Amino acid sequence: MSQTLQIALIPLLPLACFLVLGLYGRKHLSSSAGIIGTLSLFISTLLSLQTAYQYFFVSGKVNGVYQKLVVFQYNWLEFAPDLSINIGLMIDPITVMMLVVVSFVSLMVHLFSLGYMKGEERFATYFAFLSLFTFSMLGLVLSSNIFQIYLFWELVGVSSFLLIGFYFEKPSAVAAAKKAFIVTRFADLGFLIGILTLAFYTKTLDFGLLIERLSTASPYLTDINAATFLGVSALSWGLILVFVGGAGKSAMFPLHIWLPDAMEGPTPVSALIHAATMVVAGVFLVARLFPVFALSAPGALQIVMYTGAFSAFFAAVIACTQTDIKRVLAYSTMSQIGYMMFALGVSKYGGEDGLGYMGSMFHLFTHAFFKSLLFLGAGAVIHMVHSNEMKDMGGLRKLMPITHISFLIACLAIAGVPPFSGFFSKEEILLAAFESNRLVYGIALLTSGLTAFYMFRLYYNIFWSKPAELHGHHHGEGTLTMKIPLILLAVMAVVAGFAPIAKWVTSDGLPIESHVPITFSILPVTLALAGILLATRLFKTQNELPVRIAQQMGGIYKAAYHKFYIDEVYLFVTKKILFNLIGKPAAWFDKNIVDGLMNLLGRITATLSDLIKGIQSGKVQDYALYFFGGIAGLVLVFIYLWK
Amino acid sequence: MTGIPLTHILFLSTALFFIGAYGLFTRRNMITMLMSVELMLNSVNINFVAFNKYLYPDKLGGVFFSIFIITIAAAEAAVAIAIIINLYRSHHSIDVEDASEMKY
Amino acid sequence: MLNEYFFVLKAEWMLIAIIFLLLFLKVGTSDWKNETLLYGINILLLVNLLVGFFSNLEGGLFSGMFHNDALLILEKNILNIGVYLVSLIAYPWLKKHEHVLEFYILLLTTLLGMFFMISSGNLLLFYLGLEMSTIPLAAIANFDLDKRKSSEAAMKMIISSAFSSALLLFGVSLIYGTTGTLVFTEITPLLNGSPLQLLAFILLLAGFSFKMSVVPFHLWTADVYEGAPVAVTAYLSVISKSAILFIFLQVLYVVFKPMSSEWYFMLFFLSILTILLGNLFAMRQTNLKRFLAFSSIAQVGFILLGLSAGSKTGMASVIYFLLIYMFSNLAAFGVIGLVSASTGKESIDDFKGFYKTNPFLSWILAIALFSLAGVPPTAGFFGKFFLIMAGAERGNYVWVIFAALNMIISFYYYLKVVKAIFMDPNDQPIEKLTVPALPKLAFVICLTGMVLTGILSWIYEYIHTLSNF
Amino acid sequence: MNLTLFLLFPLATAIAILLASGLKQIRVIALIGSLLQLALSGKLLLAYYEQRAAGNQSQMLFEYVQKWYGPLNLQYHIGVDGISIAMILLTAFVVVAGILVSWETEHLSKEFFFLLVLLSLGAYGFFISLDVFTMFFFLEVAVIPKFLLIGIWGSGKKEYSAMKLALMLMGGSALILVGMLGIYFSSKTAGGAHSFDLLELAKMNIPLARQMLFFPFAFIGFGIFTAIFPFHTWVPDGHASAPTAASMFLAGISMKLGGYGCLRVATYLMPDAAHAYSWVIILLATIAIIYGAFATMMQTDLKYINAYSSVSHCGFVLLGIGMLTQTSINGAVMQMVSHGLMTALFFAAIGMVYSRTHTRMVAQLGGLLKIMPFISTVFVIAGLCSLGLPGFSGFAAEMTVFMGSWQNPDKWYRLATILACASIVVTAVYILRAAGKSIMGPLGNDSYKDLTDAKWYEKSAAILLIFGILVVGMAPFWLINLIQPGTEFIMNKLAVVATGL
Amino acid sequence: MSAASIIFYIIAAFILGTGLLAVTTRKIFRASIWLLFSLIGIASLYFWMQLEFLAAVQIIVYVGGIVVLIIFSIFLTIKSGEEMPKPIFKRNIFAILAALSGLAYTARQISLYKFQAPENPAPFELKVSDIGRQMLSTTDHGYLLPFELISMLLLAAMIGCIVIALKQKEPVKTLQS
Repeated sequence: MSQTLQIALIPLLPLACFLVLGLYGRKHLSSSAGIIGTLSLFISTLLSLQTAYQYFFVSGKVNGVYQKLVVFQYNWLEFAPDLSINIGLMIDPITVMMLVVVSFVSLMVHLFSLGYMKGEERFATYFAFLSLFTFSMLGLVLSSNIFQIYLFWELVGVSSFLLIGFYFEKPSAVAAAKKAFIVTRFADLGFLIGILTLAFYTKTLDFGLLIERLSTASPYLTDINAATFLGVSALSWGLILVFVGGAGKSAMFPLHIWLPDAMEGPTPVSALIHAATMVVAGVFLVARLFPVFALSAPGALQIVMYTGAFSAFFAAVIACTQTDIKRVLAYSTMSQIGYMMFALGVSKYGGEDGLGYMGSMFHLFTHAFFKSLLFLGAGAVIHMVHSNEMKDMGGLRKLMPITHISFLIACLAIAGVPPFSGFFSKEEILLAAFESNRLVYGIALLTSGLTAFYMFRLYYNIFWSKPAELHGHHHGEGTLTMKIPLILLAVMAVVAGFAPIAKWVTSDGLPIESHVPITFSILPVTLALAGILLATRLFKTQNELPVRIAQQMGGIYKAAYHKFYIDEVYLFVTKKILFNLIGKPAAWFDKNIVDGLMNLLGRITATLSDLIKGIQSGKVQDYALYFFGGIAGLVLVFIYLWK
Repeated sequence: MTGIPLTHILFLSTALFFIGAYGLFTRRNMITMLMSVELMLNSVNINFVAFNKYLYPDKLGGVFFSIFIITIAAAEAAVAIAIIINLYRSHHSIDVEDASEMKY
Repeated sequence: MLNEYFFVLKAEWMLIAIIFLLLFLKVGTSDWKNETLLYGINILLLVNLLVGFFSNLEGGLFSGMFHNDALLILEKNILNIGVYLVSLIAYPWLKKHEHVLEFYILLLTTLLGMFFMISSGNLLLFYLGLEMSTIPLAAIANFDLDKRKSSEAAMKMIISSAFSSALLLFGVSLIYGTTGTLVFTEITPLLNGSPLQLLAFILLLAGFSFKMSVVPFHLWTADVYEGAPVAVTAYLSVISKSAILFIFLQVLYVVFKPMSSEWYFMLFFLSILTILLGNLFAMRQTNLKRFLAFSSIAQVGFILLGLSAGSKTGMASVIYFLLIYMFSNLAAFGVIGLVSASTGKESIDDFKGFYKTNPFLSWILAIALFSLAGVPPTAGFFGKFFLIMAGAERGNYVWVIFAALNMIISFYYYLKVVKAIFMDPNDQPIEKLTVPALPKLAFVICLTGMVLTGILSWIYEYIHTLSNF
Repeated sequence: MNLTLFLLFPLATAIAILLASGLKQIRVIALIGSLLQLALSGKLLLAYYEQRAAGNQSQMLFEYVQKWYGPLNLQYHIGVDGISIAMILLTAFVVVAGILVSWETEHLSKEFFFLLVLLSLGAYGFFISLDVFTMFFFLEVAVIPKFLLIGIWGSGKKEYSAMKLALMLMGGSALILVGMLGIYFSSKTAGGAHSFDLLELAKMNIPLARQMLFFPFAFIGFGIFTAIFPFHTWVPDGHASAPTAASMFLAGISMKLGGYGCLRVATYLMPDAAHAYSWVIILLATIAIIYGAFATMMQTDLKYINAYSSVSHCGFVLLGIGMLTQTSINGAVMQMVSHGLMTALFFAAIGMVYSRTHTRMVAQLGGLLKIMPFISTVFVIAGLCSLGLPGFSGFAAEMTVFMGSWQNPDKWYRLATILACASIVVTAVYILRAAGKSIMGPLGNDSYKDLTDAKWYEKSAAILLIFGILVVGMAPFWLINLIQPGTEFIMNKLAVVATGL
Repeated sequence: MSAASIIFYIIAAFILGTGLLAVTTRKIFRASIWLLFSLIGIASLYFWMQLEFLAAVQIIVYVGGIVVLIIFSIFLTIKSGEEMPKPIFKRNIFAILAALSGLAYTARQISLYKFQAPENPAPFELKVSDIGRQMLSTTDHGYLLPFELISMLLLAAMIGCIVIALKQKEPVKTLQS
């Protein structure tokens, strides 16, 4: 099998699966849809792994540097001779890593869904959508062209919309789907304009050329730096706008509001899209353009850094107060992505300086496993108790041991407790931050403590706290297909940290040695443990303490509980400003002024016609007088006035 | 007649013409309106004859024109009177103000 | 020599022959049924029409007082077609009429007058023709003898036209006084543009305008159209208008050529008034005949626009338009006449829901209205387009824009009627009417005319080659 | 390839419909006729490729000139380039779909199908014409069928809407008339005559002052047909009142006549003025885009939503033309094709919903996905295409417009582009609101439970249009390649003058 | 001032005076008589201009024909002795204005225009025989065609008058009762 075909098949298999299930699934394949989907993705996953193996060990390196390989390219839409969307397949280290992550997590989610979604009326449709998403996400990471990435970006968005709104009869699900789509669309506007800006100056949309032209001294770079708007160079503008797009998808503050709501979707979907894959697209995008950011526009990178850091902390605070377990996980996702973002932000380009970059990718990698594990675990719990609320849970550790253990592993991983995977990636990030920006480092440290706290708050509330009180019949822990993914992911959550990412995924393609000093690790680990201990004290058994503390915190707690009122601000802007101040006036203006003007013209004519009807009085002598008047008028005009 | 300039005859005819016009504008009786028209036509006749005689005596164009006008006036008057009589049957009046059903 | 008198005057001889034939029929005490009579007369008219196309001879007679050339022959043929169509659509009305023969005698006399008028080379013959085409017409406007409106219409027509011809004559007398001649070709070199001559010209123009229904000389039109029998209204609005325009073309383009800059602006002035007032009045009409009267006034405004070109294309476009206008207007009047003769209904409201009961007639009426509005593929589009195009030749875009914008208003009122026919609900629509053979023939001819005259360009091209300017 | 067939086929169909009797015969004839047209346009496309492959580089292919009105130098001059072929294909698609959608029209079916076919005749004629007069002729041919279709078979305040539409389009025609006469009398061929011939006119330069005078007439005139602000008000009312097929034709074909005319007649023949006035065009287009989008957001009737969104989307066409770069003009043409297919699909879906639920008010609908999954899916696809989802035609077209517009470095032009881009967010808002409420969510009315999904004819119509949308969306390169030679000629003309100014 | 001119002014005054009375008097019968006088005055003007033939035609056609016709129609339509209504005031004002301004303007233009009388005019003679010959000739300045035409017109007018003015037959009553 040629490499091109092999790589092309990775996204094409899910696509084919989508088409088959979408067109025929509902009627003919309603029972086998899950198997078809899972199988095709299984093949995809195998191909991804094979590709990864080939790339990292066989063909990817030239002179010790991992290359960007464009294995296939087709001129899909030519804007201008030098400006076209080339649909292509490009592989480089991050792509390969993402391929593995996406296909693997997706496979797990497919497997899990086989049990979780069993009996759903639109079972086949669900798998079709899952396949569509997987296809889009794989296409996104394989993009060789910035416009291609935008294209798949939108597709990812719409599949996310479809999946969030899967329970379309629930108004809240529809609203959440809409919100997710519109907010990310708004962010994509920035992305689009960013692309337009970059493309205008670099005369290309191709990633390879684009990065080359913007990261090395070239006339294009001079041009784009010379053009300024509001005192900021066009390059910075372009990159910031692209980052806005990334921030939208990756739920960075203040574009994060859709993510918690997106939890209305089926839980496996949240695991796939809103934890492991789609939400990291923003990180991926920044990483993709990292050379440009790092070498030519450090200012833009700073923005990435601060946005990431703030989001990480901000989300962690909110996560501590939420009671819906999926929402906790959602905010934790946001927080972790914030980590990845600021890791990129603190990084520099090349060699050891690119530690942040490597850490970010590493964290992306490990996070995918433990976060999807968390979500699937939460899914299993929800499946059991039919509720998302913590108050409905407790003491489940006996009832669902596998879920319990895997969940605990994931919690430890995300808290950064060695030797779980999260520890390793987080250490790299913290080190990079420490070396670059102490403020960010401080925030990161604090966040890491908070993370441990809220994760264990969640853990205890689900599995300990109070004795299980389930009413009536329950499913048990779920089918085998639900357990296998949990186990596999738990294994990954443990071992992923040992993957030699530093050898493979670096800012300039050259392997680096990651050597985090043991001494450096002490502080974060201690903080994490402290967080865990605090959570244990507060939540292991049911007591009054948390409520008291919450009351003492007063305003801050309330604000955090209400997500700092960001939603309300948005609501104000959209409802009050966009709808009432622009939409309604526009509609009114159209109906009354523009349309009114047209009607007015008609009415004027009619009135005029009414006014002059007296001329036709029906009296023949009047007619004669008018006749005479006509002659007089002609005489007056043409014998006197005209000359 | 040598002492009378052409313009004086023309003044006469013009005056007669506008007397006729005035009559047409103001007379509410259809028959009198018709009479006014006859006056106007006669004034035109005077014009033709006077021009013919004073300015272009070598040909008889004007005189012939006036003969034809007289004839046509007769035909016109006849038809008009027939119409008026018919109208009188249905309206029982020959006041033009009464025959203004159709308007606007 | 005699040959010449026969062939040059052929169209006129034909008419005279028919008139006298009818006269003899009238005098002889024949008790023929109206239907028989009407079929016979229509066959005669058809013969007359067909003969018009053969063995025509061009030339001048009576030392130029009367002349005939290819264009005039064409114009006479157009009028013949029109009269034939009018006669066909008059069938439902005449079938019940007592004075069929008299009607035709008078009608054909007016046609004869028109023939002489358009062939005249002399103001005297022109005036005679004009009166001959007016006075009997006033009489037949009164042919709905027991209808109040009919006699009112006839009265208004005869008094207005007497007044107008008095003014026209005064103008003619002044022209005679200042040039010393009545012959068209002799007048032209003697025009000197003095105020008196201008006055004379304006009076002449007013006389023409009266017959063409140009604002503000149009006021009689609507009342007469409304009151007169439908067939007469059709005749008035199409045939007599066309005839006067044919001669107006000659008079303007040939006789008053030296004054072209003056008359151009007069036409501008009058045309704008005519289009505007015609449209504004047409908008508010409820009676279909009256509505068509005002719409035809507006059409005249457009004709003036084409006329103003003062060129070969101007002349051709006017004649071409009149041909199309004839088909369209006669089709419309045909339907209205049929309905009016059977039910007495003439108002637009009565036509609501007409389509449900009479689809064929509805389509004829609708297509006629579309043609009048100038919508393709009907010929009216071409007619109007060429008029505006001819008008644009002189570069007076104010006029063109004005005319173009006014087409919107005209569109409105034509569509209003279409709307009534097709869309408005009505509990008591006009019942289903049977269309007699003769009107049906007229409709088919009109329909063919409305569709083909536009698409077949050779008709226009033929007119264009004949336009002797 | 004889292009006159594009007139003869519909004509023959129309006549056959007149001769037929009974709904069954009529609709079968109409369908066969429209399918033949579709086949013919497919054949045209192939013939075009054949010619181009054979190295035929001339601007127009399959030209045929027949003197029509000789003395006035009017010709029946037909020919096509890629742009026209794209439009013809669009027309053929929409016509077939429109006829399928109206399959069960029982009220005056003969007239209905006759008028539909007549409308398509006008559109075909317009797109194959290379003579401004002939174009104008066909443009107007299509007006009356619209009026009657809306007025007779429409719903709501149909008479008012029909009248408004007819009058405003007539207003457009009136302006075009002035513009084209201005062009005609400014032209002078080698023989000294004036000309309406598009290609002849393109060879000569109309004096600048003349261009400045007549460009607005021609452009706004055609612009009214494609809903240029502020002359767009016929669109919402007209579309909302029209029967489904008429809405499809109106938005899918008829509005394209305007865009095509703006490009072919106004911009191509008067390039200087196009440059000089481009800021006005862009201003109006931007207003239409943004304002149309916001006005859409406030609508509650599905048809109004789509109609206003058409205003917004057709704004892209005008924006693309106004930007005067090759890419943007390509984009404008693509947008025409895309919008034509998409909006036809949207109206078809709305029509299907309406014929079942008898309401188009978003608030009264809901949860239709459960009851009529096919129709709902069609609805969602149309919506997604409308909001520019990749894979559907809207994306490729809009992106091309944006990319082309951005090539213009002036900062006001940039601002216009940004605003236009921003409209896609608003589009997302209103599309999702409409879909979210009517298709998703709880069932709007219990009586909806018994409703049935699409019938075969509705399905085929929808699938046909979706096929078109997908072909353009998935493989925009073929469309670009098709129209590129045509737009290049236009660009050359524009470029020459731009440097000459 | 020669006697001829004095006669002219007398005739002119007579014509205008009777004409004015014809259009203003409120008694319709009197109006017709005044018209008759005015027409006779015009005939005498023709006499004065030595156009005897024309004067004769004027008398015969107008006095003998038209005025008689008018008087007959007055008898048919008006109860004799009845006064006619006054002209409508507003219209009267406009009519006077129109007539006066028209008169003033036309008269002024006539007086301004320099009519060129021929240098040595040919003697203007109007012999009845000439008129007859010209009336029936087809050559230059022959009036055969208009002559024949006007006969057609008169014929048509006659027929029209008969149809219109003839009292209509009562609708035929069926003998069913």
